[in-house]
Amino acid sequence: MTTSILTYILGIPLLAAVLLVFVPGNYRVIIRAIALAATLVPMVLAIKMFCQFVTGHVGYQFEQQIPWVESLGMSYHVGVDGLNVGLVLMGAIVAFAAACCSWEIQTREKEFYILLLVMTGGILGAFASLDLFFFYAFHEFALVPTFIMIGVWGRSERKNYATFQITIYLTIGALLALIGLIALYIQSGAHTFDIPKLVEYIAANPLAAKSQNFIFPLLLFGFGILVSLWPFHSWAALGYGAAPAPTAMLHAGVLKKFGLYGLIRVALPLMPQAAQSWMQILAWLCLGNILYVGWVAMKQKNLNLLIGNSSVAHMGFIFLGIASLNLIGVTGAVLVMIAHGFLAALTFALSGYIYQKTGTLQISELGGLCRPLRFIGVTLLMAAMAGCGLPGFANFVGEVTVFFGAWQVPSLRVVTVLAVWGALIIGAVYMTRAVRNVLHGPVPEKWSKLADATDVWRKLPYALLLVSLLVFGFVPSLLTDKIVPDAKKMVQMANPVSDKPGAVAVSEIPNLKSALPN
Amino acid sequence: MNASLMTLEICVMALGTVLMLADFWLPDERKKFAGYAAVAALTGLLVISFSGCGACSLGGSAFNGMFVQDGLAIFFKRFFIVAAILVLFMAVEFSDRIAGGVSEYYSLIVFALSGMLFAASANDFTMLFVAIELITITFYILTSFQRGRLVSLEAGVKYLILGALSSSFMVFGIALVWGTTGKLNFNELAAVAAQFETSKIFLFGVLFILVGLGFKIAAFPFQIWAPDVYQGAPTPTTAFLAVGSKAAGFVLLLRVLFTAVPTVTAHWMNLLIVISAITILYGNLCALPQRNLKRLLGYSSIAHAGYLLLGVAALSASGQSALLYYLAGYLFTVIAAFTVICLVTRHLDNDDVSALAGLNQRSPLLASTMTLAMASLAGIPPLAGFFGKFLLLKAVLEQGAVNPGYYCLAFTALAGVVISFYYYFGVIRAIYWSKNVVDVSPIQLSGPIKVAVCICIAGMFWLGIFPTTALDMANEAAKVFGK
Amino acid sequence: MHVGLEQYLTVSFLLFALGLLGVIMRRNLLVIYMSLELMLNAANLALVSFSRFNDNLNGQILVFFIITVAAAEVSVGLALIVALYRRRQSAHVEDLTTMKL
Amino acid sequence: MKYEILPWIILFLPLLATAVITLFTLRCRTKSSLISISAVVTGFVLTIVFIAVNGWHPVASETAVNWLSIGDLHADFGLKLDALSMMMMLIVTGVGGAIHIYSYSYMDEDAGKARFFAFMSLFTFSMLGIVMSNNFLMMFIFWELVGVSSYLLIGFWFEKPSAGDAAKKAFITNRLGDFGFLLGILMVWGILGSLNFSTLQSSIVANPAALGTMATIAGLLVFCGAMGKSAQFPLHVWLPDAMEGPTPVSALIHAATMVAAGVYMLCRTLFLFNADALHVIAYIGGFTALLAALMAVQQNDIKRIIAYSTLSQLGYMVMAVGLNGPTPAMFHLTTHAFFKALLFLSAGSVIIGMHHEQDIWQMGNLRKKMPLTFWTFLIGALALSGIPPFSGFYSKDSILAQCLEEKNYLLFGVAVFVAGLTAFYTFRLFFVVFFGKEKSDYAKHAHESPLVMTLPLVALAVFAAIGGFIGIANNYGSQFVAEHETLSLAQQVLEPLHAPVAMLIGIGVALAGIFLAFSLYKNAGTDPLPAKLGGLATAMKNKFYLDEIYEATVIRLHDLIATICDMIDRWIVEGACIGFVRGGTDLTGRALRLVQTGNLQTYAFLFVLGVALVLYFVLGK
Repeated sequence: MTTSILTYILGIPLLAAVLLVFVPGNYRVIIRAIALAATLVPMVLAIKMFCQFVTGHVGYQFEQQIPWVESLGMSYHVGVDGLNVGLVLMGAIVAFAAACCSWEIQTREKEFYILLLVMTGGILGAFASLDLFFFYAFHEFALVPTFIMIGVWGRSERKNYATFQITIYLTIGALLALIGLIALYIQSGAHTFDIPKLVEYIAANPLAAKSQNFIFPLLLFGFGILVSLWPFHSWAALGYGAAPAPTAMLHAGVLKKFGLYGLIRVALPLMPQAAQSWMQILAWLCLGNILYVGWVAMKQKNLNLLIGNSSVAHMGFIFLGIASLNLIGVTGAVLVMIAHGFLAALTFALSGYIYQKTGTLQISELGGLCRPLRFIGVTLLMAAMAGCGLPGFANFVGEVTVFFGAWQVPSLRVVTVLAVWGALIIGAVYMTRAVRNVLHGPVPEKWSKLADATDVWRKLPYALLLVSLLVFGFVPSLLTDKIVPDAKKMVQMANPVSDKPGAVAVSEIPNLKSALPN
Repeated sequence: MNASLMTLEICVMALGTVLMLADFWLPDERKKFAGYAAVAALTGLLVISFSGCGACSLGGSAFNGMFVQDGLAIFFKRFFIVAAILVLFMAVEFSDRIAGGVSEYYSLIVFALSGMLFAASANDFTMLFVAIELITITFYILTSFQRGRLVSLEAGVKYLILGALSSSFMVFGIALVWGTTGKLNFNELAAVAAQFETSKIFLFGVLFILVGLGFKIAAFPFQIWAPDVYQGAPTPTTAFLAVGSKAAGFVLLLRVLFTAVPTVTAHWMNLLIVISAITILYGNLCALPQRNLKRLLGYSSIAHAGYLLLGVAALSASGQSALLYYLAGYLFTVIAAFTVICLVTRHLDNDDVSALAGLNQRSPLLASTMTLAMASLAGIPPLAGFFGKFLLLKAVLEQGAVNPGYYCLAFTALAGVVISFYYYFGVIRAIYWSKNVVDVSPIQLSGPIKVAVCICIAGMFWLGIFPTTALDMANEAAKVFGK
Repeated sequence: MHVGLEQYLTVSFLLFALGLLGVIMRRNLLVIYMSLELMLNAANLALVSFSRFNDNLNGQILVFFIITVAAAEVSVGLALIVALYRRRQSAHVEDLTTMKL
Repeated sequence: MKYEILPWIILFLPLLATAVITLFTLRCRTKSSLISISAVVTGFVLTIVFIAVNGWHPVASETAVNWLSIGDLHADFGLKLDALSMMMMLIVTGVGGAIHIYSYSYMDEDAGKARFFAFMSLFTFSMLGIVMSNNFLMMFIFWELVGVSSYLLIGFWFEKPSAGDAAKKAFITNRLGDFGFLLGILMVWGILGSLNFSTLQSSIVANPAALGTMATIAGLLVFCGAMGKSAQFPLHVWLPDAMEGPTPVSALIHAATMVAAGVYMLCRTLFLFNADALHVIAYIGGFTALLAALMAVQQNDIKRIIAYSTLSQLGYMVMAVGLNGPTPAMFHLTTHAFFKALLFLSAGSVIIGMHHEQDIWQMGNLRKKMPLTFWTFLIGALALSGIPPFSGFYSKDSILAQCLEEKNYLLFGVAVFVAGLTAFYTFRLFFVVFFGKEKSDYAKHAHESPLVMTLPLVALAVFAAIGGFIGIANNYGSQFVAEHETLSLAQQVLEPLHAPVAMLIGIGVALAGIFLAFSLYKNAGTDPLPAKLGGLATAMKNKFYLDEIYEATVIRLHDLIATICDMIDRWIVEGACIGFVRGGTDLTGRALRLVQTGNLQTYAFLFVLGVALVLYFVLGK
């Protein structure tokens, strides 16, 4: 089999990282150039792949499989279908943007860029892998640089505590998931870590309810912790508050989605019965994210903490989409994953810029920044608007789709109503509050001379992310058409014919609906 | 009987003697070369053991069954030789800190190695006892070799007393086992063991033997000596202790449990589960507040004994092979760590974590080595530690169906790993971002030690990224218990 | 009375226990070390008596091994303790607590 | 439908303008403003062309491209072009165009002129989107966009704290409405399975009980959206504050178009509402009209007075809809767009003349200084007060007639009373500003505004005057009433005679109001009313303390909850749980290592203890 484009996408950053090891630390320009190139190329390739992706075709594309440890049924197996093609694209774009934003790093650049590239490679690998072992290992591989980056280049005075907490939390989450995955491998009896094979095998002979009920919670909470599912969220805001912008961009934007992707890719289709029984709980937990964390966000005095909390709150919508367990909801969840990836990256990049210039993110000290920082201000304003689900940005499409999906499940109506409240009101409140206090109002004397991002290189990352948000916001079908077929397959597996929440809602629609022209 | 099976052992013995004699006519400034010579010789033996030529790589038994040459034995012999080679590299670097008798130090290492080689093939309680004592007694000397330093002596004495205590327990155990069954040979014992399962004296004896072995691998509740001895002993000794002696303990443990008294072992599932769980927790928890590097690694070695016991507790072929695989990774990781410590603390009298401050400026190679070692111990892909832990967990979870206790064990191991992240990252932090960097003088590395370090790094990555070969070897070795 | 295996074993158990007590209770390294030897010899006694009563000589062979090894151990051990004494001017275990926690 | 492309062009021209301005011409102010103006004017022309070609009722009235289609969720990006939407397009582009032109010189000395026009175009785009969209989701999208563009425009002078706060308030209040709106949409979709207006209409016509028990709730939820945008009680609080924005903004958004969106939406989705829902709507409308009128009586800020009158007029329209009178409602909406925009722009020109002084008690006797403004304002005022033959008279009269027709005498009474109040406060303003003596130096040196500003005034004045009988009602009638006969010009002029009672009473109270205002404020130097009314006056002045009430209840409550959550997060989740686990682990570690006393004897003892332990574990049982 020829080398898949995916292999290049995830290989180039890793190779570049190895290469950087041998570049002397004082060749700053070269190091930076290599890092940029090593993220730019994968981005271009990812876009190319996204365009070449055959829309509407069920199953994996750009596949490549190299046997690794036959005795355990492990193999290096990459490929994309509708569910992860968008994620890979998003990851590649965010990675490049993060590399661009890394100019804020002044000390130990070499180490930083190495870690950045490692993280990038790991992330892309995790999303591209179709082998459970690699799927997990790549994620773990990308996780560790995060800790180190926060620890070394982190900001606030609480950075050590933040590093400690994020490390412990994420490790626990990852290991829980690992145990779940191993148990899955063992109890499925398929003797393979290959996801497609596993799916086939289990579709043929499903897991026993007992083992499902043992494994599913492990995966749910393991992955949930990685995605800061309430009440395991407190690491997120803290960590992002302390993290250097590029790290926060990559983690909050992309790496965090791994858990959700894992739930959709592995947990739901392989353990349908357990999923059915757990989804109600998940739905209520996601309210914890949407409402509770939203309220917490309102109270934040520090811009980064606010953004961090809001990103945690947004995870709630994805969980809601997953919990609805129907085509619309899951598609919406994937949409939000992608949209929020861009958004989180954008907001953290901007706050990073502001921090770089002002040296503080205390909201009380900022104000009126729209005047001195025209470009940044406007971008931040738009980001905030996207954050409270404004149409035109990809987030809106995702969230609205999630709501429609969740509404289809009668038992989730209440949750949906509250979630809509969280999306429309709470989000609006803290976002507008932030805008009001950071961008609007009179400019303090000390900030009146701040330098705006003027040259192209400085503007590029922000523009890139903003444009991506807008493109997918205006033409969501670019994504949905790709997602829907595979999401449909996944949902069918997750809804064994016996009981089907989606079906209830459908049957409830009067049959004249079918006669209507859609 | 064919003594040709013992080629390796005999060669090693000879080497040891030669080294000892070499002390007479080697001028002091040439002593280094003795060490390198030993390395070269052992490398040769290693190559032979792999090449398959010579009797040392074919199966069979000698001394009417006391000494077996099977997959397990060969696996461990290679393992021990590699360990000895790497330790010798370190010892050469360390030699300037030894008052006198450098080449004795080398030779003692080599003698200890021979003891380990015998242990690898021991298939009889007599052989087991002799091999263990050969190892232990040499280690008494190796531990207290820096006669100038009180800590070294203290460590020596502590090791001596507790070691002797444990061996007396073992001997008594052997006596009881032999007295009840009349068998010393493992295979013969296995044949009759079933009918003695109920005899308390027999079980007494077996347990006493396990006490002795548990002491070697520093498993709870016999772990108490490890931190002090690790801290006090000269660094190369500590490294060899952590790898060689522990591995020797494990190979004998495996032999006793799975060859000599398999039927009894089957009943001790819970005992093993509990022991490995507590060992893991004890090691990791005590390591948390630890500031002294070697002591830290001492505690972490206890924790790792616990992880390795997962493989034993699993009572399954996959568990045993996972154990072997994990040991292999552990070899490179730990020796890498100790090599770095040995080089960093050359001019310091204390080996506190703070000694690593600013290492990344002093010597990037060492800094990255230490980082990788810690990462591998913590179990981070793509390093050896990760795949090893993965296999162990897998082995344990496989048994979950048999006994839910295994799930608890898995979660305990998980907790242990999480805790360990904390202190391993503490070490990494000390390297990269400690506040007060006192000494930034670059560390000069001799060529050979660079080689050694690179071998360790290569080993960590090799086992992490291309596990197939090693895994097959481990599976091959574990087949011994299949029959 | 007839002296049988039980009696021998009891004695060896007693020896072993005595040695153990000595190790735990006595403060002087040398005495501790002697108690250890006592324990070893308890084992020897057990072995010898076993081989005598099961008339099987393997045990006595093992005893020889043990005695030899013990000798080696003693030589090393005493050397060590003497070295320590030289340096510390004491052979009391309380003085050996520089490394702790 | 011929020239199907035209509507698309009309819709997207303003967006294009926004894009071009923000991306390229943000630096040069004139160019940007011209781009934006030309965009909207072209839109106006094209709309006329399109109507001329297709007439008011094109055969196939919809054109759509698929936007989003996931399983049962199917949302088009579609346009619906019938009399209703095309009329609104005319208003948006026409009145909007006038305002654009006016702003050209109004914003002349403002540094952010380019930005201003970018926002204006964005707003025009969103507004056009609302009126043209053919399904709920599209409408909701543009609904939100309108909200945000008004947010931007209100907060245009973002350095003023008050402006920032006002913008925030407007946005969030609107969001409250949208919350209900979205839920309504979800509910309707959940039951009927479609978002397209025509489809929904047909399915409800086919089976009136399709919505079942949910009908009322769904209707009211959708109405929430209208409450937010059209500032109906209790969501009206944002509108007066919105006056922080530049005057043209107030004219465009908070008089002519955006606030009308709610009413428009109600008429567009009228088929959803059952009797009960309509009742609630009617009463809310009536109440808003009354409340706002009362508040308006005691305001002193020229723009705020007009803002409150806008509120009460919106109340009128909503009430009309509630009384099954979409035609009168839309009719009033249209005329109101003319004369209210006129009033605002005149006020704007006054404000410019007064160098941004907005307190009417600083003005006076301006009719000498600014004759043109004076006349246009007068026309606007007469129209607003409903004096024949001005446009306001006809539309308001049709609403009164509707009340009688529905036999809802309570609301009729309210409507009449409000009509009187309207006339009163309008002319209070009028007399205080244009008559009497100058009350400040600004007033002395006031000057007439340039032609570019006055021209739109004249244009709007013309329509405000004749708007009542140029066939506007016809179009709406043809839209809503199945068998509707088109009236000739004469018939239209005499239309009110069909409901003489309503007409006479309406004119009567209006005249009474004017007379009262004349007698009170002819030469008043200060406001005599507080003395007469006492407490009531202060209550009116302070908007019946509604803002304060909200401040004390809603906002406080939310803050309280937020604080509690924050506390829980900080102390319980992070402090207690995590702290406990962490501290516990650490403590255990420290405790455990105490075992390592370093004393050989202890070690030996523990060793033996361990042996005993193991022995017990295995053999003990």
